[in-house]
Amino acid sequence: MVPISWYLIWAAALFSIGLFGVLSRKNAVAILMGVELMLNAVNINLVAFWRYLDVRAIAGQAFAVMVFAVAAAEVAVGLALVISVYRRRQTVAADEIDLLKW
Amino acid sequence: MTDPLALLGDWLLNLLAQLNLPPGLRQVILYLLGVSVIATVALVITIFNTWLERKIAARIQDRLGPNRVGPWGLLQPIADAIKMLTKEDTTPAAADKVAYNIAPILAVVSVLLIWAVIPFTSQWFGTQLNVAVLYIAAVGSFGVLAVLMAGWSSNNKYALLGAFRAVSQLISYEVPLFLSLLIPVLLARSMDISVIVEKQATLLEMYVVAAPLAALLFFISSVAEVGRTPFDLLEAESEIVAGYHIEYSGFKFGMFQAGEFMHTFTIAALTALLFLGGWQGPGVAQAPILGLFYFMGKSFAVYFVTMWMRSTLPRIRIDHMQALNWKILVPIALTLLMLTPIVDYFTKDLGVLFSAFGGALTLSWRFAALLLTNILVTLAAIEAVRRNAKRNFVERSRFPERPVARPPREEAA
Amino acid sequence: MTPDQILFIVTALISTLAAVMVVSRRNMVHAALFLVLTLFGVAVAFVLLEAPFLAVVQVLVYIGAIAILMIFAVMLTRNVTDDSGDPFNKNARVGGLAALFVFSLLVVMFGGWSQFTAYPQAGDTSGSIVQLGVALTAADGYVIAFEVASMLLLGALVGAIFVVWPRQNENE
Amino acid sequence: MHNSWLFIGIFILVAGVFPALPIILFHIFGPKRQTPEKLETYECGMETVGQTWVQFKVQYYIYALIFLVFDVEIIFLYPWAVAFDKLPLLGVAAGVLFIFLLADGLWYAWQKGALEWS
Repeated sequence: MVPISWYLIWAAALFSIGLFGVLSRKNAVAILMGVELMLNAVNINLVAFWRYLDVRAIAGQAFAVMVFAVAAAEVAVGLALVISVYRRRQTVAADEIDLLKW
Repeated sequence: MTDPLALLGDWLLNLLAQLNLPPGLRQVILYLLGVSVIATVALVITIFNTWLERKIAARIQDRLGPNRVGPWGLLQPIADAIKMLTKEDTTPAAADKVAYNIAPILAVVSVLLIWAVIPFTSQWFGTQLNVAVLYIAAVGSFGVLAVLMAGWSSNNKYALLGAFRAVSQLISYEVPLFLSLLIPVLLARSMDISVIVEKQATLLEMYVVAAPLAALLFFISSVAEVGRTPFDLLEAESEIVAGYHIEYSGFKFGMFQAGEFMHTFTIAALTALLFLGGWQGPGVAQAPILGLFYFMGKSFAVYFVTMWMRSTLPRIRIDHMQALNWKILVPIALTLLMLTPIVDYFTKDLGVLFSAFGGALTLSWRFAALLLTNILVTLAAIEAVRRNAKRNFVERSRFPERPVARPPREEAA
Repeated sequence: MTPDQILFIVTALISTLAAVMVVSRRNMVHAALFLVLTLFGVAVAFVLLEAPFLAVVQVLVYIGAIAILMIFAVMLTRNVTDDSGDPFNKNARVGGLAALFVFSLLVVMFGGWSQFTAYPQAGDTSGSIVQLGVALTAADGYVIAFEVASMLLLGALVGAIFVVWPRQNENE
Repeated sequence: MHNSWLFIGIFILVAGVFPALPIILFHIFGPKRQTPEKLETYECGMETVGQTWVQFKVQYYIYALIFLVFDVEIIFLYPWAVAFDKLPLLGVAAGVLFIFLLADGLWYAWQKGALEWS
C-alpha cells in the first residue's frame, strides 16, 4: 500500500515546480501552465485525503470537481487576456506587459 | 448451449495453473491474452471493412469494386498493405521527429482503446467500467491531440492549417456528442455500457424509442468526429491539399487511415450499443452467444448507413459545418437535455401504457412521454430552421443585383 | 515493494520530470506536450486512488480541452523572439529559491508522517459517483457551489469572448 | 474495480504496440533512398516561403474556448445523471438550471456573433 505521505510529497514537488514556473517564466502562457501544475497538485491532495479518510464523505471529490471548473475558467480568461494583449502589443512576455504599473 | 469462449478460458486457466505462476502474474498474462484478442478482432474487422466499404461504394456507384486479388477481391486489403510496405519511410528534415512519429500511433491508440469497454455479448467483453461512457469520451481526446501533433510537427503550413481546421471541427462536434451521450446515461442511470445494454431488454425499450433525437445527434456528431463525408473537409482530396497528414507517407499515413476506418466501425458499434440495444434480442437469455450476431448485425446495419452517406452526400462547406453544429445540433441537444430529466422525473413511476405479444412489445408511460417530447422538440426545431431560412432568403433577396458577365454586344458595323 | 508502490513511483517520476520540462522548455509547444504527460500522470494517480470518475475527467478536461486551448494560444501568440533568448525572467533565481524553500518545507512536514499508510477498511468506492451526484445537487450538500460553478463558467465564457473579440478600431 | 483498470493499463500498452510494430518494421524494411531535396517540405510545388508558424485567426480560439466551457459543464452533469434515481425534485431542478445557464452562454456567444465563421 502506498502511504499518503508519498502522494503529498509528489504533490508538493509538482506544486513547487509550478510555483517556479509562475515566478520565473517570461512567457505568459508558460505562467498559466505553471498555475495548472499547482492546481493539479492541490487536486492530488484533495483526492488522496478523500481516499485515506472516509470515502463516504464525498467532500474531497466534490472539491476536486470544483477545482476543475476553476482551472477551466482561469485558463479560458487567462489565455483570452494573453491573446488580446498580444494583438495590441505584439508580445507575450509578462515583464513587458507593465502598463498598469504606472 | 455452452459458451465456446468460456470453455477456452477454462482450459487456459487450467494450463496457467499448472505452470505454478504467482497469482498476480497469472492475471496479467490472462489479461494480456484477452487484450490481444480484442485488439486483433478490432483490426481484423477494420481490414475486412476496408474491402466491404470499397465493394459497397462501388455497387452504389454502379461499378464492380476490387475483384482481382483473391475471391471477390477479398485479399485486396492485404495487397494494399504490401504496397504500403514498399513505399519509402520519410521523415521531413524540418519535422519535429518525436512528435511526428508518435502522432500516427496515438491516432490508432485513441480508437483502439474504446474497444476495451465494448460488450460483444452479455459474457464477452474486455472489461466493465462504471465510467465507461466518459472513458470513451476521454479516450477520444487523444485523437484530437494526435491531429494537432501531426499537423504541428510536420512543419508545413498546409499541414498546420489542416490540423487547425480538423481540431476545430473535432472539438466543436464533441459538444453535441457529449450532450447526446448524456441522455442514455440519464435513462439508464449508469455510465456502464453493459448496464445500458441490459436496460434495453425488449424492442420498445431500446433507447432509440425513448430518445430518437439523441440517437440522431449522436450519430451525426460521431460521423463528423470521424471526419467522413459529408464532414470530410479536412481531407477533401478533390479540392484542396490533404489535411494534417500531408507530410506522412507509407505505413505512418496508413495508420491515420486505419484509425479512421476503425473509428467508423466503432461509432457504428457504439450507436448499436447505446441506442439499439447492443447484444439484446430474442433468445439471448437462453443462448448468450446469439448476442454476438445481434450486436454485429446492428453494428453493420449502422455502418452501412455511414457508407451509404459517404457514397451519396456531397461535402459540406466549412462555415455551414460550424453553423450546423453550434446553431442547430447544440441548441437541440440542450433543449432535449432540459426537457428529458423533467419528463423522466414525473413519469418514471407511472407504469405500463400497453403490452402486447406476451410482453415482447411493452411500452411504458415513461418511454411514451419521452418519445412525445422528442417528437415535439423535432417539430419545433424544424419549424425554427424553416423560419430562419425564410428570413435569410428574404434578406438575401434584398441585396442589389450582382453584376453578371455578359457577352459583349455586337456593334453594328 | 508492492506493485502499487512501483507503479506509483514510476508514474510520479515520469510526471515530475515532465513537469520540470514544462517549466524549462523554450519551445512552448513542447512545454504543452510535456504538460499533457504530467497531467496524464495525475490521471493515473487518480486511478490508483480509486477515483475513476476523476481520472477520466482529468483526461477529458485537461488533455482534451485545456492542453488543446494552450497549444492554440501558443500558435496565436507566436513571437519571432520566442525560440531564442532566455525563457526565464530576471526573477528566476529568486523563484527557484522560493520553490525549493516551499518544497523542502513541505517535505519536512510530510516526510515523517506515519499516519494513513493504508486505505481504511470500510472503503468501497464503487458508489462514489452516485454519492457525488447526490451531494452536488443536495440542499445540504454542494448545490450552491454547483450553481456557482455554472455561473463562474458562464462568466468566464462571456468575459473571454468579450476580451478576445476583435474590435472595429483595432485593425489599423 | 482495481482489476478492470489493470486491464485498461495493459490495453494501453498493447494498443500502443499494435500500431507501433508495423511502423518500426516499415522503418527497418521499407526502402530508404533519401536525398535532402526529398526531405524538404512540400507546399504546392513551391519552395517554402517564410515561417511555418503563420498566425491563425482568433475564431479557432473562440471555438476551442466555447468547447472548453461546455466540456467542463457537461462533466458536472454526468454524476447528476447517474444519481438521478436518488435525487429529490430540488436536485433535478438544480441540474436543469445548470443546463439552462449553459444554454445562456451559448446564447451570448450567438448574439455576439462569435459563432460566425468569417
